[in-house]
Amino acid sequence: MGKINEDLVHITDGIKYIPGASALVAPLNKVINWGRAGSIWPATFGLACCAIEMMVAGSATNDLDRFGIIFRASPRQADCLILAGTITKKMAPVVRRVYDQMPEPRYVLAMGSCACTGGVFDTYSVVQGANEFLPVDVYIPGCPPRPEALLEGLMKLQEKIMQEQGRWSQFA
Amino acid sequence: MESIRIAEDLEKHFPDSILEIQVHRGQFSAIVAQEFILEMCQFLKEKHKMNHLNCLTGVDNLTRKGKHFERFEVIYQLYSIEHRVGLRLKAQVKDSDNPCIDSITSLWTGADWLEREAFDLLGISFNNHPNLKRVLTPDDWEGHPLQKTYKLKGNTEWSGFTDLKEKFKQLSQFDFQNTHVQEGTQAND
Amino acid sequence: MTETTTLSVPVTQGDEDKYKLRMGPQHPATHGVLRVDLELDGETILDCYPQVGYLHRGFEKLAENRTYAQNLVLTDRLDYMAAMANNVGYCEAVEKLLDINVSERAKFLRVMVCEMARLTSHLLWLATHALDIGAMTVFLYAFRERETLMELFAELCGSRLTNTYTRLGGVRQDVTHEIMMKLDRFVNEFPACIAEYETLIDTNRIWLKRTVGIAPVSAEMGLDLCLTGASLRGSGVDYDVRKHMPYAAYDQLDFEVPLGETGDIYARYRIRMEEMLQSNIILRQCIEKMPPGSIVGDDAPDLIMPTIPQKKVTPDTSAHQGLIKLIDDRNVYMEGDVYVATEVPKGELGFYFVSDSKGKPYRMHIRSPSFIHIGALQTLGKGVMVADLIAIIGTLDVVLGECDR
Amino acid sequence: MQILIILLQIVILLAIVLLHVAYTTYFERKVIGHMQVRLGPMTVGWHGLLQPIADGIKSFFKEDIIPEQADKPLFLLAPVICLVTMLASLAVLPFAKGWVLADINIGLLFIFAMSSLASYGIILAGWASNSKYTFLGGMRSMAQVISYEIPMGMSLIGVMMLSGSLNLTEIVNSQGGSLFSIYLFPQIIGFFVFFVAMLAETNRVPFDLPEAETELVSGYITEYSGMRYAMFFMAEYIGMMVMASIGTVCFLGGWNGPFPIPFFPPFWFILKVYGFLFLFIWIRATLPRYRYDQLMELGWKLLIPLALLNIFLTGLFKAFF
Repeated sequence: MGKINEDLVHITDGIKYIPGASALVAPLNKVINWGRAGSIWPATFGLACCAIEMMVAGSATNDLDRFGIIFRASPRQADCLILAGTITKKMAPVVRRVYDQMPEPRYVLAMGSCACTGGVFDTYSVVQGANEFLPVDVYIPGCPPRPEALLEGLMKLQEKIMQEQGRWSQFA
Repeated sequence: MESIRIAEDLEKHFPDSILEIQVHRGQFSAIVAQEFILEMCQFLKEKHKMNHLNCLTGVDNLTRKGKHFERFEVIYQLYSIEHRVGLRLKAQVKDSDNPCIDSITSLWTGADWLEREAFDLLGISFNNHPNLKRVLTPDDWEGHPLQKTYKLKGNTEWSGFTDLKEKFKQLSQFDFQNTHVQEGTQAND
Repeated sequence: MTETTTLSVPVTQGDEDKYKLRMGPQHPATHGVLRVDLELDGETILDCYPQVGYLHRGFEKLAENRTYAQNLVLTDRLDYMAAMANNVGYCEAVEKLLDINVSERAKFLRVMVCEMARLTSHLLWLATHALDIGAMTVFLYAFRERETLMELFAELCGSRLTNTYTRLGGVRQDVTHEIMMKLDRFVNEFPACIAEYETLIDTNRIWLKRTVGIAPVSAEMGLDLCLTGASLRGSGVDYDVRKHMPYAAYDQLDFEVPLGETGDIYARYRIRMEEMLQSNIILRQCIEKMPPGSIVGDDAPDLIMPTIPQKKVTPDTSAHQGLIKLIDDRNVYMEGDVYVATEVPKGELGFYFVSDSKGKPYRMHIRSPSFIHIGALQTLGKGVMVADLIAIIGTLDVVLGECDR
Repeated sequence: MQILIILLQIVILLAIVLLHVAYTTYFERKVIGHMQVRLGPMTVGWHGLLQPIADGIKSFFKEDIIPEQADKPLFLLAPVICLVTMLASLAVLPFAKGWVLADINIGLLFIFAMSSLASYGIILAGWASNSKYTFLGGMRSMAQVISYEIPMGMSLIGVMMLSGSLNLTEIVNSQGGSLFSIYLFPQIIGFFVFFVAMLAETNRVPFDLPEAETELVSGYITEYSGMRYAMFFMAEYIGMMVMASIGTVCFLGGWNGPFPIPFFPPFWFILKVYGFLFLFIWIRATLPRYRYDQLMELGWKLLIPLALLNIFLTGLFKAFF
């Protein structure tokens, strides 16, 4: 979160910038975003069926390590949370807790129909979409998505990271 | 020995408890009263070597009509690995408001969780069960989902989830918003 | 789950010297969302309470609100490591309930996909079990062969993981020549792959130290805990549903059921490895014996793939034209109940159906092996060390989708 | 002026070593990748060459979480202890003839002291995080370090007896008279004990119990995020390098090689160190993990008797030849 103060130049609704800072800030942004996009570490967190395809994506055929993506067991060291599978109401507080334990900047990928919308499980115990309690960055459709689709989703996340401005964590 | 012989033998030993012996698609089942269910299972296990408990579950007969059916019944599917025969016991639980039946955890430790599941989803209590708590739904869940009066989408929202939604609403103001985008470099979507 | 201890929690009298650890639901080794509450003395487990339900999706309730044909889709999401085996189990049960005939070719196709699913599931088990114990390379080697099978599934029915391949009365699509050729090549190569995994772990001293003699289960104990599948056969109980209550074409095939003696982790590991070889033998027989003919039975009621793809589908065109016919139309449902068990990779998967002569099941209960195996964890986990518990969870081969339903 | 030169030397050494550490992680990911029939980092830079840089930038700009219940001073101190002690032990390593910052005559003891101190960092990290997994990880680490310091020290006594010195340069020089100018063959038992103990000291597979991923999430570093995690990570890899260097110096003849390389004397040293690192990685890709009590058993019941036997045999050798 950048500091919002009076000096920001107002351009349109919701868009402001710090005058004169862009010459310094823009290259730094680029470097930071490049670093982040090049080393997305997801938390090892499988919920259901999609977790198997997530494992396949990490294994030899697709090899997420090519993109600098390695799974971290502890959410404290993770950058992104892949919601791979159905989120039930009993699980939802735990998922939120894992998300809360992750340090900024953190991203969320909803993988599969269940995490996006609840999928076929329109029942008493299933959360109808992860966006009910988490800010989701990328949605990956499919039941389950093929590993290639997960790769595509991660690349979309990389694109999204490359467009960020001023997300400098503790320095901002 | 075939299933029908075993069922007849069971009827011989517990004449009052066996209400009916049914056969459907070649599978034998005995509709029994709930009183001596533990003794019956023990009899089958020891005398007829029915040492494998395939399945234990409950059925809510609210909208199903039948001669001996009570509101709840508990199904015991037993199998003898040695003789390769199976038999199903369908125990009718009398009290429909507060259904309660004897636990068979003393015969099979594995029945523990199956009975907990029947308690959780159907609300059937088991006497002498070591740890009768909810197993699939959270502890403070309201209602028993597999009862016919329970709606598919649930009768009430679980309090834990409404709390979570409330928390999400409060915390979402701290989420990063990519608003510091300069005009030229704004996302082109 | 990285839980910071909340120090404000009051400690009950007498419990001060127990170290309480909540392992899961987010933990790398709990195979999904299993939570195990541990009470530790140092690293030795005094008490172990598995907690499930974090993936409870309300299958059985949902099934009561859908027709028999629609429910087929749900069974894929039960044991998602071997969806094909679940499909077969479900279809066998419903066919028994509704008295539907299956064509001979479909029976062999079912056995074929069942055994392929067993291989995928056992390979995944081997991968994760080895990873749990710390051997990370086996993971990637096992996934290599698994991918071959997954791509074969995709070629067969268009989906890798959630297949929905079987239909009431038959299967969805016939195999092509290419698929059979690829399968044949796989069957020929697979024993060498097994040998490769075995060079990595089978006689490794550390592997033996971690598995031999850990958490032994005697035959009586296994039956008492209602264990099934490889977990029971590891203790020497000869119980395989494929032999005891043959379904599909298993009575026409020649295979052996491997049995263990000691019932420890290593015995179960050996059994699953042998089972993979037996599955391979069954697959070879399927390829050789595959009978010609239709892939659906004569009175198959519903949801056959249209033979003419572009033709418009209306609810009342009959099944014989090869089009979709909704199951509500048929008034064949008798009142009654059946329990049909099948041997899935995890153990005995049973479906208990109650029909009240309507198009939807009145009650569907799934006897899932994983649920019962996790229940057994409470007994098996007592007195071992934390590292052993991880190995035990791995060796029981549980999958939470099936456990919680 | 003297101080300035030393400072400059320190800075150069640190820069080179940290760069090496960064690329050791890359080396590890690549080698393990190829052992596991995959490729390893490929897209960040040419063949993933910029991967460690990207990881570094990302870690540096991550949020730094200090858990509410943590013991704050110790939590902040622990990674520093780990890293600083590991860096300090670099000072006495002779990379080539005369290429050593501090040529003190208790070099070997100094390194032991430093690597023991580093374990305090791990224990403090486990304690201060106030989380159950980190605590278990810290406990395991403590037990492991105590049990394996002893065989490690004992395994090197043979080398000390043969060379008659604790100075690392002296040890390298005195190896000239042995077979192939290395102590590996006369000290083969010692080398075996040292190698196993070295794996345990650096918490690598099959002794990676303090951070066993499938058991304790990430062990003692579970609660660390961002740069503090990176510091532990660096400390672990520097530890690996230091241990590999000790192995090289004491058993493989240090910078001596079959023929001298002009202009770059540490060539053979670096080659041997990377050989050791490759062994570390190879073992990681191959072996499963020991259990906690089996690890203790191995340490006390096998390695210590072996090390004692080695001392005895070396003593006999010295007495009669």
